[in-house]
Amino acid sequence: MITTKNNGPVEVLEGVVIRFVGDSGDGMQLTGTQFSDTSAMFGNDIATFPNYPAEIRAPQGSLYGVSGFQVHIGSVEVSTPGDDLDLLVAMNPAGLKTNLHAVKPGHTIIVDTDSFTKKNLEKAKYESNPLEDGSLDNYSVIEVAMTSLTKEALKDVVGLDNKSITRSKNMFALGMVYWMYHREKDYTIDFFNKKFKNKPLIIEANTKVLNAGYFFAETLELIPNSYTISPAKMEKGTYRIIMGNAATAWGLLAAAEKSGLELFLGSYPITPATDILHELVKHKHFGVKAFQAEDEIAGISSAIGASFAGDLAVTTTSGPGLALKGEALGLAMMIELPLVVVNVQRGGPSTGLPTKTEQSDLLQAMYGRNGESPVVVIAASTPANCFNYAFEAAKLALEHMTPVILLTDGYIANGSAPWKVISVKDMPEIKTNKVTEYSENWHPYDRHEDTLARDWAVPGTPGFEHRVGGLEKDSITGNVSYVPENHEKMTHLRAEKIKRVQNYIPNLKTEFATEGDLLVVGWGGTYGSLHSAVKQFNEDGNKKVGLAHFNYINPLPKNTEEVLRKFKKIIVCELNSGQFVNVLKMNFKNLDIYQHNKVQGLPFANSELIDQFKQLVK
Amino acid sequence: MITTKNNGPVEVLEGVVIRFVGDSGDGMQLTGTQFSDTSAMFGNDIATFPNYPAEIRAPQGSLYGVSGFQVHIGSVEVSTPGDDLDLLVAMNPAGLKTNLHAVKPGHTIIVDTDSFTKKNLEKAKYESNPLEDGSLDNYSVIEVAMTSLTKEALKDVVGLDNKSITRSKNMFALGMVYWMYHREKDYTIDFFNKKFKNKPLIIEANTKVLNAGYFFAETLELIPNSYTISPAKMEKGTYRIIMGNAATAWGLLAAAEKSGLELFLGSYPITPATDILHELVKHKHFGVKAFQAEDEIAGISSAIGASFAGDLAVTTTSGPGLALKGEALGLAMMIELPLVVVNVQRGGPSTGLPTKTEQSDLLQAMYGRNGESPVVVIAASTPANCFNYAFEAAKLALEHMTPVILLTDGYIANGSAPWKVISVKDMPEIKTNKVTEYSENWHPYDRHEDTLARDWAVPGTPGFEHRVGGLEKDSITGNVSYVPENHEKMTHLRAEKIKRVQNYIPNLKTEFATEGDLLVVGWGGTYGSLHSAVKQFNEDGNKKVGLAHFNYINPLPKNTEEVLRKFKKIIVCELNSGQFVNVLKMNFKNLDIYQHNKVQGLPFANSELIDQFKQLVK
Amino acid sequence: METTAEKKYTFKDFQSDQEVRWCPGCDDYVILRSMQKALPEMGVKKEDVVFISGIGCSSRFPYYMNTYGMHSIHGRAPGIATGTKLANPDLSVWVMTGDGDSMAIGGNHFIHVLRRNIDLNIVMFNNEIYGLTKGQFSPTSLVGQKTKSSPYGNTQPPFLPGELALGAKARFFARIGGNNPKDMTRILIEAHKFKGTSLIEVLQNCVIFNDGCYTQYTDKVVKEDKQIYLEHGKPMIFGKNKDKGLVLNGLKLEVVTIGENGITEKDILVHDAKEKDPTMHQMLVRLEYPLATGVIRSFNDVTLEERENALTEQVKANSKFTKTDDLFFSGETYEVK
Amino acid sequence: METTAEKKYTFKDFQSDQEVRWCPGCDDYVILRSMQKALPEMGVKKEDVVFISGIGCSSRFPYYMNTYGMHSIHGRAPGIATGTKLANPDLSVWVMTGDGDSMAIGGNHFIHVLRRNIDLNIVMFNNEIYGLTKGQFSPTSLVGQKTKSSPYGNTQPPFLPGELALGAKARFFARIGGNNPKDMTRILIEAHKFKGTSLIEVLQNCVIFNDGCYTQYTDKVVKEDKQIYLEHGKPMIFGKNKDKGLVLNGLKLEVVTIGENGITEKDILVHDAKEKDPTMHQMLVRLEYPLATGVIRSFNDVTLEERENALTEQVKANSKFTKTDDLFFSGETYEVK
Ligand SMILES: Cc1ncc(C[n+]2csc(CCOP(=O)(O)OP(=O)(O)O)c2C)c(N)n1
Ligand SMILES: Cc1ncc(C[n+]2csc(CCOP(=O)(O)OP(=O)(O)O)c2C)c(N)n1
Ligand code: SF4
Ligand code: SF4
Ligand SMILES: [Mg+2]
Ligand SMILES: [Mg+2]
Repeated sequence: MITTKNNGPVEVLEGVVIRFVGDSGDGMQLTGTQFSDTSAMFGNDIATFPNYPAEIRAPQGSLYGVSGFQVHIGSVEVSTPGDDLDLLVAMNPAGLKTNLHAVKPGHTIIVDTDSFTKKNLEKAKYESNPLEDGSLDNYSVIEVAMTSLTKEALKDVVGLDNKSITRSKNMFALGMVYWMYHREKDYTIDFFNKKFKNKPLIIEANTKVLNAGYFFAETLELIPNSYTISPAKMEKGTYRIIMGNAATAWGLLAAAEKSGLELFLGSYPITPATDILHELVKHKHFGVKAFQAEDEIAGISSAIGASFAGDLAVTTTSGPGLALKGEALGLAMMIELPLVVVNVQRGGPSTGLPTKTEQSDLLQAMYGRNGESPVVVIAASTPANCFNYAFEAAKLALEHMTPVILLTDGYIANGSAPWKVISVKDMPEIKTNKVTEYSENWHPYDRHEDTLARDWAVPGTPGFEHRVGGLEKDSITGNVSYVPENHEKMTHLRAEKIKRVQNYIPNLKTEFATEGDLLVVGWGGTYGSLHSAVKQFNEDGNKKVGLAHFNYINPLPKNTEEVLRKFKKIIVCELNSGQFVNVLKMNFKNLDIYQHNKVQGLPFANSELIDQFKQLVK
Repeated sequence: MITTKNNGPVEVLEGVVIRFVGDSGDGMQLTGTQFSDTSAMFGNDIATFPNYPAEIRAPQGSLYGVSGFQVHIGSVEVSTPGDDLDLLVAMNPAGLKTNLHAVKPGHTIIVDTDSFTKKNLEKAKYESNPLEDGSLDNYSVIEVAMTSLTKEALKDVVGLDNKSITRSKNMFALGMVYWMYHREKDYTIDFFNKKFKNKPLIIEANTKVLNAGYFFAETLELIPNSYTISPAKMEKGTYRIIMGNAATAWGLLAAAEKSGLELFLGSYPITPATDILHELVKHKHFGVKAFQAEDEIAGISSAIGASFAGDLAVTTTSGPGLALKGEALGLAMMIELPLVVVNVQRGGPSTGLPTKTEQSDLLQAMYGRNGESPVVVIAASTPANCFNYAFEAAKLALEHMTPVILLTDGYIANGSAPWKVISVKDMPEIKTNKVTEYSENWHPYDRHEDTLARDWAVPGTPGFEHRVGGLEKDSITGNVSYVPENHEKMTHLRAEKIKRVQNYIPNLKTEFATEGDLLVVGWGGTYGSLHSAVKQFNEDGNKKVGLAHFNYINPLPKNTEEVLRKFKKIIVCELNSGQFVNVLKMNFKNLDIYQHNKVQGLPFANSELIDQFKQLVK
Repeated sequence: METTAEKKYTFKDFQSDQEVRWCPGCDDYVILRSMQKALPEMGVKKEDVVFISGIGCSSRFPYYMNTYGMHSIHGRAPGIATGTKLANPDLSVWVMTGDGDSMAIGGNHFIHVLRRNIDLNIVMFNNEIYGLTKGQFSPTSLVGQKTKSSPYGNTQPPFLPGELALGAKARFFARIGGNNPKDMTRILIEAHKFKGTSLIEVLQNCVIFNDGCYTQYTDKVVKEDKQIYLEHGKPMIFGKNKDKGLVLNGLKLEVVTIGENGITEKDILVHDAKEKDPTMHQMLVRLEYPLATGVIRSFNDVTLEERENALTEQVKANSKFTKTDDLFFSGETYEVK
Repeated sequence: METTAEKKYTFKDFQSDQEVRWCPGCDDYVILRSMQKALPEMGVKKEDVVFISGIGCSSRFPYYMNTYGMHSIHGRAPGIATGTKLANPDLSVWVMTGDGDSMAIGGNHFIHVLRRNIDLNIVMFNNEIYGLTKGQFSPTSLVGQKTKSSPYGNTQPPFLPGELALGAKARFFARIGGNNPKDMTRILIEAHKFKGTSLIEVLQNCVIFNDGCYTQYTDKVVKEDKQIYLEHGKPMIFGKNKDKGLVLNGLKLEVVTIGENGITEKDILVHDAKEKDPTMHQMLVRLEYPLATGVIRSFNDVTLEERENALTEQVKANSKFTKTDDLFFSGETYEVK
């Protein structure tokens, strides 16, 4: 989204949204990453979102083969990759066709005219050439023969094959955009030098083309509808750009180090969760045991076994995989072992829309098991705080001896943003329930008064030999018990144990308003969209609207009811058909609750949210 | 429960509750069945409940090896196997020890004194002999040396081995009870003649012992605290005693015949659902294809495959198995194929209490899948109406092209009661959505306006060749579609299709009162307990209390809200920690809802319910 | 058994209207084309053909066939196909699956369908990688193989699909290179003819994530010297100039050269695919030089549906029940008047 | 590897306080007792021993052992045990499972644990029936077997556990009668010593639902004539009066009588359990007369944890990261001032 002071096109902007689109082979992801990294270095706040085709390598020029990368850079806090585009860079007709709708009227489009061949136009299902038929009249289109210009720029680099030449045209585009937004080229050139250390030719080529694009823009004095974006006022410190999935992996690494445990991951690949596995397998230097299992059930089973043996045990998956883990998760809950289950939500149901985002696994996380089997459920809300909530999931699992489900989604998992790097020593302590010194009449199901957690007596520790299992067990000895009253007692204990987690999690905070006519409620990955929408809504001088965004879902923060009752109306916004709203209805009577739901595999758009708010506060 | 006009012990009773208990080897199940069948023949209404030990063959005389069978016979409608006992027949000390608590003070206990040996008393963990230490003073204990008397009775039956002799002592007990309650012996003697056709010795022995017991009681003029129970006023017709699981199996057989389809069952054994498989494998004569799969996932997968090919497809399981089927169930929902999933609930979570009853899989049935994946959920409420709801599940699945989950539980699945046999021709029609004649521009996802069901075009039918799958699909062609709006449209269509089932199910009816101070709400297998409790509560001259018992859970009956709003207070009684109550809260605002929950693996007791009601209506 | 088609089809009849979306150069195209060519030869009606797949690049297959098909969920195709075949034995049911789909998450259904010997055909696209999820090691990836999920090299020793299948009692097993449409087409037809579960392992090259994993065997140049194409009743001879053969030495298969030290064609083993005892078939499956391709095992055995149908007929013959009413009103009923 | 115990245990040390609840006469008692006798011989510390089971009569086993144990869920014990062993390689981890638990619902984990060769011991109680659920046919039940779920006879051909295991690359496989505690104890100890996944199939009689299914082999009277007890390096001789032996005829094993037509002990095959090539082991597993018992295969191979540890050491040696901070602050960071 664009937070212009007003909507005039030639104002100084606090932010711009740029999208690079082209063929899977055109290197759009690289181009986008370079632009966002450079901007971050420059001090802008950024948010990015990649958009791959579902197919591995779709045919060149096809509509479904378009790959895109969106960057939102701002001089003020940026909380989403943005909705409407200030600049679209389209390397081919298919890219233009599939992305034009997102460009703000009157704003800029850069196209590689060389790619607008008859063949490519057909592949993009264009009857006529949009560059000629006037269909782009209300945009400012910059037509550049990038391919030829790239060839030209490289004509006297000897020994360079044609493939490498055409493949570097994305750098021409990047060069242009760098000039238009007053970015430095250095960072990217350094990058070439590192990345292609042993390929001097490629370094030379890319550098040449980048410069060519840059100077080309300069000579043409290409001016976008927006000038430079000054650095954002961001907290002092060391930053890095991080993707949500990597942040999740790193949060788990930090938790393992903090708790003095070894990290065990049992996982089976599934989009969009696989990158967490990809990240953790790299870190054998930290003694991480990342085990790729034969299926999801073996993934969680191995994690349960590792937890039984005293590791910080994790299993990662996405919706369909969580469904398969339900029974085993019930076992972990029953034997009260610490376990972190990360579910990166995707478009459902069934195989659904694997590469798209959604929030439709919340009730599955709550109830997707047989019997009364409560577990802790929390959700991360930004790419960067995936780090914090992964850490928190581990902390809660270990300190309360319970499985914890961490919900993220494809949107924040694949999105990236600046992360203020934190040292592990500055993270909160984690006190496990491990026992080492056996003392008489210890029992496996003795509980700590405060948390109701039981001891963690792991194999290898003398004296504590004991058996656990999925059958109901005596509330103290842990032996199998069919006694009716004991079963009821255990059922209540297991519920109460989760309830008590309330005493260890922060209270719910509202933003923008603590009372008033309307409270916007969200949870998980929609934070960015909701935050910027509510912010804008309030700035536009409407009635005050508050935002309460939940990261803790089961149990809910202690003060939840209190917070909710301070507002006349509540609107719960979710990327599903309404799941968290049901959790609230189960828990709190007589609230005046409305809901806004979107199930398109896409994040919320600013405009749609604001329309909703308007309807509720006239 | 006993519905005495008043509580005096020597009144003529409308019903009695008798429990036979002994070693797994003592034939208590047979004894109980004989008594209940005989009583049914005599015209009593009955309800029975067996209680096996969890172990296959527990050591003789051990406490956990006790096997019991409870019979409730009445001259008025009987809706549960009853709570407190009028008569306990205990074949050994362990049986007495584990069942005494259930006997109504002042009522009768028959024991086999021969079994009260030192060894058996120890095994039953008795410090002293209860027959001597006065601990049975406020019961009328009838001490009979059954074993000796049995031996005596058989002394001149030549060629009979000792094992057979002692094993027939249960018939001595049965004989006594027959006399006490004025039952005919004939039915049981016929039974011997059929059952042991080729073992004349056994027939002779059992008959002799049965008579011996009968005459023994006669000569001693053993009088229980209750006289004969006159026939119940039951609807005219042909009856048989049926167990819930068998009724479920038969309901499916009826549905297959009625719909003209072949019945396919894909299942993996699990307590307490396995008897449905056991029943259906018998019926190859009806062309039933009962496939025992390698696991639950293969069970439901094979059923999906059979449904795709045009069979009436069913999968049966219990809690942990349902958890495993979640992902595949989502596929069936996504490709919109008819499928019946029977879940016989048991004590959870995890392996829990496999042989005990519970209602804790309701929310799993609703939400135990990834993404937004609504299916129809219904529940049977008595052993006999398992037949009707199994039939209904098949009808709804076939007519609405959707998976339907039928919830029963261990209590009604193993319980038995008289079933008024109905001829298939008197069952409602079932119209499938099968298509045979291909016509131009047919599409796999065209829908019927009324139900929104799609056509069922099965392989082998020319012209309709098409592909289905778990990825989101175009709302008409069924081709894979990543279009955002289409995904939202399909999500809504799938939800609306289930909602529309409301138009094809009966309205919710209340019993005892249609408005007033308190409405008792229940669902599924607790009907018997709730019905008799509310009945008695009203009879006891309290404020009028209504009962609304749900068999349809998703969607809820159309008039649900209307019915609920007619009462000032609502109490939802469930054998879980409160699940259906949450479904109501999600759906209806501002109801004054209370709840009564029991999680002991046991059904409700009359008394506990009535206490609850009392508290709410003073 | 499916009734044969009067109408003669061409491969076009089996092409669906869906754009094929595999990577350019992927062997999956070869399998698709071979199947579309084989089907008309089988003389089965289009409407009687069903393709059921799980999830994976390979599992996109059904979308491209103009027959009945289901793109189901990961690993479950064998279970689903079992239900489809039991429900309607007249159908020609094909399971299209990948090495991960069939032997990772689907491993249990895979071994059980083979054990039961129901009349299905399974085509396994073995590219020794998880393609759709962009390149993690699979149960057939080699030790040391570097993939996205094994950056330092895979530590899990692989299955040999044929070895696992025979251990699970497979009656029919064939292996063929993904770049060999001619023989592939023949084998698909043989698999169709075979009554019982037939498994075809295609050595399928994934140009993106595991390119060249089979070149040592399948490369046009070395192919004839590195592979032996087995045919029932034919001697086990291979090599560009058909001069190499296999002989048995104790319990080991040895390569000999015909003509050299007195070896004549008569000394060469003759392939018996129909033998019940799988010992030789297992040895062939494990052979590394030459790599055995073609139909390695094809043992005729009773199928599950034959057993089931026989029982059903027998029970029907001896039962007094024809309608459910017969059952409902039988035995221990009583009248309330 | 687990450190050895100073303290000498007796079988009593391994008995838990729980009443054993199997049916009187069940072979499970024999296995329990054999295990309790074998453990003291292994010289492993009590606290280092872990028993993990699934669900079934057999899976009640851990409750009766005074060690660490988990009675988990149906079929998943191999997966759980894998995690336990990877988390702490010093533990002696035992999977106690039934024919249904391991090869029906647990089939996938069963074949994969064998493939990976992690150092676990698996004891399969094969009674060819589902005991705990009161008698349905299992993946090892015979065709025609009448059970609660196959009243007209089972139509699904069985797995041969050893055949399936070897197909899944099992390095160690042993088979023993459920009524033979002496040899069972020895085999348990051998399995423990073996580095890698060891599988022991116990021919376990279920007195209630499948009584006598093995009497033809295990009955005291016929035992020695119907079984051959294999030992590495020893000739394959059996029979009451040790006069029968096995020889190879082509690819078939034949029974010969020593002394008859010129056969001497030298002609008898010598058992090589350590051979890498499984051909002979597979033939032995399939042999019906005599039934092969004892350790049939025991091939030493690298274990998964050895490969994993080696890699980890190597990576640690070459990595600049020791603490997570090193990673967090490495590479592309930038300062906001
Ligand atoms: C339940 C579930 N788990 C995981 C996945 C993710 N997934 C899809 S395909 C696949 C593996 C594909 O490998 P393979 O079967 O070899 O097929 P290929 O793509 O190589 O042809 C995985 C792990 C999924 N779709 N569903
Ligand atoms: C998920 C799940 N499915 C099914 C069951 C029911 N079940 C328990 S044990 C068992 C089979 C036991 O057979 P086996 O493994 O051979 O053990 P045995 O009792 O014969 O020793 C089954 C089907 C279960 N407990 N959990
Ligand atoms: S990723 Fe590999 S297997 Fe998948 S389509 Fe591309 S080349 Fe084929
Ligand atoms: S049922 Fe069979 S296996 Fe189970 S305990 Fe009894 S005898 Fe043993
Ligand atoms: Mg693959
Ligand atoms: Mg068994």
